[in-house]
Amino acid sequence: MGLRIAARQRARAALLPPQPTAKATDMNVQTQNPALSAVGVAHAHHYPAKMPVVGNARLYRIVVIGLLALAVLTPVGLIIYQSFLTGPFFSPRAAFGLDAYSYVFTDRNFYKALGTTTVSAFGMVAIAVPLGGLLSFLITRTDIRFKRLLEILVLVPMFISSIVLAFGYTVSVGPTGFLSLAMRDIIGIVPWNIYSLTGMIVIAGLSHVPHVYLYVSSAMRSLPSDLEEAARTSGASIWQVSRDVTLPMVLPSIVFAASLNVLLGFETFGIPLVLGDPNGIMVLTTYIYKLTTLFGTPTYQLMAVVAVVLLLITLPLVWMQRRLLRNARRYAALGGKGARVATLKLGRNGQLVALGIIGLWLFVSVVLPIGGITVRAFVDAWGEGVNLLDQLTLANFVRLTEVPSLVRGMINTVILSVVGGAVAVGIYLLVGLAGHRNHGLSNTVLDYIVLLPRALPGLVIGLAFFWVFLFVPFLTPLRPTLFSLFIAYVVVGLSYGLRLLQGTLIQVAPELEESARTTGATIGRTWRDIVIPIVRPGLAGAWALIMIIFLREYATGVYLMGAGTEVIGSLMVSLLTTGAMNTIAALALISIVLTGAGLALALRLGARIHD
Amino acid sequence: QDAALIEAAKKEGTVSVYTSTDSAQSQKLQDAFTKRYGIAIAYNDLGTNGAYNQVISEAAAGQVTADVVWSSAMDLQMTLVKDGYAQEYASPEAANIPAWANYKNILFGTTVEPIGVIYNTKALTEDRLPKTYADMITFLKNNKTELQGKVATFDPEKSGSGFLHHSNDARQRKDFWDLAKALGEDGAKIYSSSGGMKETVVSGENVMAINIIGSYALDWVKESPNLGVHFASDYTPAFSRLALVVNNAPNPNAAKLFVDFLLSQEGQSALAEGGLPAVRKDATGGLNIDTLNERVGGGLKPITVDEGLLDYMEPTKRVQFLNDWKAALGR
Amino acid sequence: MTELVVNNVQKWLGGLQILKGASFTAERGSIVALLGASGSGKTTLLRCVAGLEQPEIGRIVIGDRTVLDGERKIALPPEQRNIGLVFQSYALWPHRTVRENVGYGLKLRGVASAEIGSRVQAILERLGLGHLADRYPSQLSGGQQQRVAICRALVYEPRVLLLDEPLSNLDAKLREEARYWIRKLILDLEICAILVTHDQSEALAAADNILLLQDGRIVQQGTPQEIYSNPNSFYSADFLGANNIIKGRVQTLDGAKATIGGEGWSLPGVVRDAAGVSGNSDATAVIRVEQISVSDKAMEGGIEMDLDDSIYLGDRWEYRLHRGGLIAKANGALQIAPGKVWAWIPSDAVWVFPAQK
Amino acid sequence: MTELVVNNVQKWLGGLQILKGASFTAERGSIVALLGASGSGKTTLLRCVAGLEQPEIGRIVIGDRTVLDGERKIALPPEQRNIGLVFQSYALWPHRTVRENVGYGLKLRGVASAEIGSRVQAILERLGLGHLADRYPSQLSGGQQQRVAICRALVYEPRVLLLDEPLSNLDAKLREEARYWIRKLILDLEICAILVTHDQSEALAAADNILLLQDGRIVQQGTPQEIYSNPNSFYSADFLGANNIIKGRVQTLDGAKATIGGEGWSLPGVVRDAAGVSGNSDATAVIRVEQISVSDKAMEGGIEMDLDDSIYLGDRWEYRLHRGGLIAKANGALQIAPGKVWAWIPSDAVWVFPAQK
Ligand SMILES: Nc1ncnc2c1ncn2[C@@H]1O[C@H](COP(=O)(O)OP(=O)(O)OP(=O)(O)O)[C@@H](O)[C@H]1O
Ligand SMILES: Nc1ncnc2c1ncn2[C@@H]1O[C@H](COP(=O)(O)OP(=O)(O)OP(=O)(O)O)[C@@H](O)[C@H]1O
Ligand SMILES: [Mg+2]
Ligand SMILES: [Mg+2]
Repeated sequence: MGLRIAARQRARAALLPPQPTAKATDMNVQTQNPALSAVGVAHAHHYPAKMPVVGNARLYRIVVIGLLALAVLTPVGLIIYQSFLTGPFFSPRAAFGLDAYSYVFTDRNFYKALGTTTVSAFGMVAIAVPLGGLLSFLITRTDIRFKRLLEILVLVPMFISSIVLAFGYTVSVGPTGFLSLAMRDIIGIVPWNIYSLTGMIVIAGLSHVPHVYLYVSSAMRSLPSDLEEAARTSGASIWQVSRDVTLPMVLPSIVFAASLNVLLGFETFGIPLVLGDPNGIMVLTTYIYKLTTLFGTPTYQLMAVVAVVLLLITLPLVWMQRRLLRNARRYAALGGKGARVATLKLGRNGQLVALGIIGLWLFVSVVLPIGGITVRAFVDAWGEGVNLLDQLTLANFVRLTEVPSLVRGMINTVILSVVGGAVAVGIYLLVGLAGHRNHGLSNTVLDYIVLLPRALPGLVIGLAFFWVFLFVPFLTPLRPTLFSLFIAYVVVGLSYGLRLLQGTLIQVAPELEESARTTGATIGRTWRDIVIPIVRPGLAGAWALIMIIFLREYATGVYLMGAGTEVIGSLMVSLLTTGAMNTIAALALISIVLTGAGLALALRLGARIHD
Repeated sequence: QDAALIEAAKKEGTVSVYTSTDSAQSQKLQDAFTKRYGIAIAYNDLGTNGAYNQVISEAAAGQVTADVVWSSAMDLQMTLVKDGYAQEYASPEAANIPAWANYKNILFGTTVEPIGVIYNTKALTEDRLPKTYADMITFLKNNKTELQGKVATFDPEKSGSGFLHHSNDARQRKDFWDLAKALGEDGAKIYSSSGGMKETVVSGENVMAINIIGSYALDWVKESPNLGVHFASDYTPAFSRLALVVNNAPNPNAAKLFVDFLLSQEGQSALAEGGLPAVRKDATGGLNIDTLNERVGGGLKPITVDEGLLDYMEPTKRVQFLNDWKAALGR
Repeated sequence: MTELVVNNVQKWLGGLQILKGASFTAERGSIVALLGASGSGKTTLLRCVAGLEQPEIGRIVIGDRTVLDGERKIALPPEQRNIGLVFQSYALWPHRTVRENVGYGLKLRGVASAEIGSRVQAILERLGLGHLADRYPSQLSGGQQQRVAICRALVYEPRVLLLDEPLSNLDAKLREEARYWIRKLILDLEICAILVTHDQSEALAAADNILLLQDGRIVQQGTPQEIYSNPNSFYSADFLGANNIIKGRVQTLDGAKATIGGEGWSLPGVVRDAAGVSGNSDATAVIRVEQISVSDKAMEGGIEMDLDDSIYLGDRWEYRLHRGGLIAKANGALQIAPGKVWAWIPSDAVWVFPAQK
Repeated sequence: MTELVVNNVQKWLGGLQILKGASFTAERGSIVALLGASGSGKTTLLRCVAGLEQPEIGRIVIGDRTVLDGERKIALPPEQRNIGLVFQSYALWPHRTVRENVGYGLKLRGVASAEIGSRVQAILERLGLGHLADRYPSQLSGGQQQRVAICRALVYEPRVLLLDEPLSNLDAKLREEARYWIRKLILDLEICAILVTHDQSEALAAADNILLLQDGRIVQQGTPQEIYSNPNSFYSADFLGANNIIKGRVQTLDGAKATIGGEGWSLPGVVRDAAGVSGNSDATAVIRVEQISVSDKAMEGGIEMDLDDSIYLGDRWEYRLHRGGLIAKANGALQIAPGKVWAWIPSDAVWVFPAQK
C-alpha cells in the first residue's frame, strides 16, 4: 500500500511544480553552466532536491487535518474493529474472529441486497447528475426568469428526510394517492407503481438533484463569463457552450457530486424502507436494519461487516475522483483580470423550454411529495373513497404543542442546524484551507477521509459516535448534551460541506493569493483577506446546505439523542413505530417551513455578499 | 408507601427512564408523577433496540445513567433481567397486578395491550370480519382475489414486536402456520413499523392489517373515520410494557418510586388515559384489563412474563422460526 | 464592399452611459483600428459588435444581415454572427490543451478531424507555437497565451474579426510578424477586422482606417495619414504621435494663422480648432516631436533654445529643450552637448487649439 | 549599492528546465529591464525573485538578507521579502474596490487608516484613477485594471519592485506618463526595480541596465546603449531595434572586417560573433533600419537600389528596397516615388554573424 501511494504521488507530481522526471535530469546533465557542473555531478541522476516550502502553514495543516482524521477515523475504526469480533466489542464474551464476515458473505440476501443497491445507486446518479448539472447551468449562467424563486425551490427536495419524502410520495402517487386516484378516474388505470425498483430509482434520482445542483452551481457561479463568451463568439450555441466549456470547467464539482451521490445511493435508507420493503425489495441499509433484530438482540458485528463493505466502496470512488481531478489548476478560472460576469441570453423559446423542464421537475420532486405531506398534515384520513375536504383539521398541529419533547425537539433542531450549521461551516472552512494548495500526504488523507463518513449509514455512524462518547473517558460528560450530536453531525455533514467549500476554493486563481503574498500578507492573512472573502458566497451556500442537512438528519441522532436533546428527525423515527403518522406529517411540514425560512435567510445573506 | 423511599427519591430529584413508549402516550403519566413527587423525569424515548443497546453499553462502560427501563420488547427486557442488568425490587404495589405480570419482583408488566386487526371501513364492513382465529384463516383463503396484495402484517425479521406477536401465536396456537400460509397465498405485504401499516390501511392501499398493536389501533380509529379495529373473540393475545430497575442505577430510590407509581392506581389510570390499557382492574380514565377484555370479546390472553419469552432468543430456534415463516409466506 | 455597419450604438453599463452613439463602417479586406484612451469604451464597442453586450440603442449590420436593431428589437446571439474575437483577457479555456482551444471553432463547424488537426497545427506553427500544442494554458507564458488566443479566433476564418489588443504581450519582433501575417490573412480571405490597440504605431502601420474613440463617441475617422496629419481636435492631435504640448497665449490671430507665445518666446502656427481661440485668449499648441529639428549651429529662422540633456533612445537621441516657459522635446541622430542650440519649427507644424484644462 | 543579487538560479517547471542559471545584480535607485522573447522565462525569473516559485538551485539576496539559498535550503516566503509585484495578469482582488486593492499593502504594514486613505488617493490620482476608487475590478477597463495593479504594488514603497509588463495595456501617452512617474518614484525612494517588458523602446528609455534573457539564460547585460549598439550575438542584435536581416555569403574576411554578398550585391561589414564565420561560409548580417539613409539622388558610396514602396508611419516614411537578393527597409522624412534610389549603409553598421537557421 505504501508503495502504491508513493507511485501515485509520483504520477501526480509530474503535473505539479517542481517535479522530477527523466527529461529534466537529462537536461540537467547537458547544461553547460559551469556553476552547475560541480553540483551537477552529484545530481547527475537526481533531480535537484526540493526546496523546503516555507510560510506554508505546515503545522496548521497537519494539526487540522490530523484532528479531522481523528474525529472521522475513531468511529470508523471502531466499526472496523467491531466487524472482527464475535460479539459487541464491550462484551467480555467477544472474541476475535471472522464469524461475522462468513455469515454475511454466505448470506444469499446480502448479495441480493448488494446487487439491488448497486443498481439503484447508479440509476439514481444517472438521473440526478445530468439533471442537476442542467439546472445549475440554467439558473446560474443564463438569464432565466424567476431566478431568485427557482434558487430556493430547487433545493426543496432536500428539505425533508428520505423517509418523509417517500411517505409524501405515497400520499400523492402511491396506489391510493390523490393523484393516482385522479389519474385512475381519467384513464382507468394508474400508469405507475412507486413500489418497485424503478419507482425507487426515479424518486431517489429526482430527489437527489439538489445535491448535484448545489455543488455544480456554486462552481458555476464563480466561473468568469469570458470563457463562455469566447466559445459563443467561436460559434457555439448556448447548449454547445454549456457542454464544451461550462460543464467541463466545473468538472471537479460534477465528479464530486457524482461520487457523493453514488455513496448516498448506497446509504439511502428511507426510500427503500418505505417503497421497497413491503414488497421485499431489500438494499444494504435495510439489510443492516434487519440485522438489528434478526437475532433478537442487536448483532453489531454483522452490521459492522456490512458497514465495512460500504466503506470499501468509497475507496475506488475516491481513487477515481483523484485521478480525474489531478490537475486542479486546470479548473482555476477566477482569474486576476477582472472579467465581467454576464449571463447567457436564452431567448423566448429558450426560456419556455428551460422553464418547462424545470417546472416539470419541480412538479415531480417538489409538488408531489410536499403536496402529499401537506395534505397528510391537515387530514386524519385519506385514500380510496375519502373526500379530503371533509377531513380537514388542525388537530395534528395542536397535538404537537402538547408534547414537551416535541417542542424541545423543534428548538434543539433549530439550534443545531442554524448555529451548529454555521459553526460546522467554520470548521469545514478551517479544514478546507488546511488542504488548500497543499499537495502532500495530508491532502491524500483528506481526500479519503472526507467521503468515509458518508459511506456509513447514519444509524451506524450514530451508534459508533454513541460508543465513542460513552467509552472515551473525557468525552463522557458531553454525551447527554447537544454537543455530542453536533460532533456527529459535523462528521456526517463533512462530505457535503467540505467539498462544497473545496470546490469553490479550487476556483480562486493562484495569482490572487500570490499577489497578496507579495504585498506582504502571510498565508494566514491571505486566507483571511483574500481567499475567504472571495469564497464567501460559497460559504453562505454551504451554510444553507449544512443547515438543511442538519435539519432533516434522522438516523444519526437515534442513538445519541436523549432526554432534553431530542431532534425532530430522530423523533419522527420513533413516532413511526407507534404509527403517529399525523404527527409525523405535521412535524415534517413544520420542518419544511423552517428549512425554507432558514434557506431564504441564508440566500439573502449570501446574495448581499455576492452583489 | 414507604416515606423513607419517597424522601430519598426526592433527594435524588430525578429519574432517568429509557423507554420505547413515545412521550405523547405517556405524557399524562409523567405529569402525574412529577406533580406528585416533584421529581423530574429524564424521559428517553429510544425505541426498543435503542433502550436495550444503551443499557448494556452503559453498563460495560461503567457509565450507567438509566434508572428504569420501560419497554414493550418483552423478550429484550427478559434478556436484560437474565443477563443481570436489573435489580430485584419488591414493590408494595406488586400485589395489585396479576401474577402473570410479575416476574420474580424484577420485571413488572404495566399495561396489557391487545393484538388485533385493523381494516379500512370503505373496503370491508364490520360484519364481514371473521369472529374467531380459525375463521380468519378461512376468510383469508376465501377472499383471495379481493385481498390479493392488500393484507399487511408485521415483518418479524425487521420488527421486534412483530416477532413477538407472531412467535407468541406460534407458541399458543397450532393453526398459526395455516394463518401464515393463508397470508402467503394472499400475497401479504410485510412492514417494519405500525405506522407504515396503519397508513396503508387508512389510505385503502391495504384492506386490512393483521397482528397489529390493538391499543394503538383503538386510538387511531378515534381520529381516522375510515379505519376500523377488530379482535377475534376466542383468542386475543396481549403484550405488556415491562418495567425494571437497572442495576447500579444512579437514582435507585427514584427508580423504585417510579416503578411503584407505574403500578399504582394513579399511575395505571394515567396510562389508561394516554391510551395504554392498564393491567390493574381498578384503573380508571381508560381501558383496564377487565374493560379491555370486554371490548375484545372476552378472549384476552396476555403473554405471561416468564422465561418462555426467551425461547426464541436462541439463535437456531429463531432462525428456524424465521425460515418457516418465510417458507409459509412463499418468500 | 461594406462588411460591417455600426450605427449610433449606445450602451449603458452600471448606470453609466459608456457608448454615446458610435457609428462607423468597415470594408471587406480591410483593417480598421480602434484607438482611444484607456476607458474610452473600445472593449465595450467590440463586445457590442460581437453580441456579448446588447446596446440599448443602435443598429449593427454584418455582411447583409442585421444582427442588431434597437428599434426592431433584433439581436442575434454571438454564435450566429460569424465573428472571431480575441479577448483582452485571452479567455483561453483552461481545461483544454492549446490544440483543443484552437480547434474548437472548426469542430463546431463540422470540419473533419483530420483537417482540423492539420489546420490547427499550421496556424500554431505560424505563430511559433507548434511545440506547445499539447500544453494547457496554465503552462504557457503570457505571450504564448495571447498567441493561442489569436490562433483560436482566426483559424475558422470568420467574416469579421474583432481583436482586442491582441499583440500587447508580444515583443516587437513577434508583434511585427504576427501583424504582418494577420494582415495578409485578412486580405487573402477578404474579411474585415477591427483592431483595438493602444499602440499607435501599430495602428498607423497596420490599419487602412482609424477610428478615434473619445468617451464613447467616435471623434475622428480616416486613413492613418489623415488622422495623423489632420487632427480635428486637441484630443486627436494629442492622442497620436509623440507631441510637445505648449501652453501659451494667442498673440496675433489672422484667419487660420495665429501666433502663440509666452514669457520670452513666441511661435507662429495654424489654428486647428477655432472654437474658443480668439485674440489674447489662452491656447494650447501641439507640435509633433519629429517636426522640430535641432542643431548646435546657428540656423536661419531657428529659435535659440537651451538644451538640457540628450537621452539615448536606441535608434535616435531625444533632446530636452527649453526657452523660458517653452519646453520641448525633439529627436535627432547625434548626441549634442547641453548648452545653446537652435531649433527649427515650421509654422504649419504648430497646431493651435483652445486652452485645455 | 547593490540591492538585489540573483546568482545561478535554476528552475524546473512541468519537467522542463525553464531557468538555466540566471545571474544578475541590481543597484539601488535603478531600473533593470528584463528583455527576452516570449516564453524565454522572464515571468518565471521574476516569480523566483518574488518567492512565488522555489528554484531548485541558486541564491538570491535582497538588501542584506539571503532570501533564497538552494544549498542551505533557505527560502523566505514572499511576504518576508519586502517586494512589490505587478502581475502580467493584474491579479486584482475581485471582491475589493480599487481603493481596498491598493490600500491593502499599507493596511498590512499597520499604517493608520487616515494615512492609507490619503496615500491611496494620491497614487490613484497620479495614474488618473482618482474617480474610480470605489469601483470593483470587473467594472474597469483593461488599462484601468493594469494601472490599479501598478498602484497596488507601489503604494507601500517596497525595497524591490518587480514589474511584469506593467504598461502593456496602456496607450502611448499614458504609458509614457506612467513610466516617467515610476522612474521618478524609484529614484526618489532609492528602491530597485526589475521591469519585464516586450517594448524595447520602453526598456531603452526607462532602464539603467538591460538584461537580455534567452531560453532561461541571461545572454547579455549592459546599459541600454551598450546593448543596443554592441550586441554580442545574433539574438541580441536581432531582438532589439528594427532590423534588416540579410542572408549572404562571406566573400572576404580580414580580421573583424568581412564582406558579405549575394547575387548582384555585396556589402562591407564587421564580424560581431566570429564563431562559425569563415571565408566563403554562409552568414547573416543585421543592419539597423535607421542606419540606412536613402535618397532619390545619386550619392557617393551609396548603393543603387530599387524602391518598391514608401509606407506612411506617422512620424516618418518607411522605404521598401531591394537589389537582387538584398531586401531592406529604411526610414526617411519624405515620401519617395518608387524607382531607382541610392542607399548609404555605413560599413560598421553591417554586423556579420554566423548563418542562422
Ligand atoms: N507549468 C508549466 N509547465 C511547463 N512549462 C511551463 C509552465 N509554466 C511556464 N512554462 C513554460 O516556461 C517558459 C517560460 O515562461 P514565462 O512565463 O517565464 O515566459 P515569459 O518570458 O514571461 O514570456 P512572455 O513574454 O510570453 O510572458 C514558457 O516557454 C512556458 O511555456
Ligand atoms: N460594469 C461596469 N459598470 C460601470 N462601468 C463600467 C463597467 N464596465 C466597464 N465600465 C467602464 O466603461 C468604460 C469603458 O470600458 P472599456 O472596457 O470599453 O474601455 P477600453 O476602451 O477597452 O479601455 P482599455 O484600453 O483600458 O481596455 C470604462 O471607463 C469602464 O470603467
Ligand atoms: Mg479594453
Ligand atoms: Mg510573462
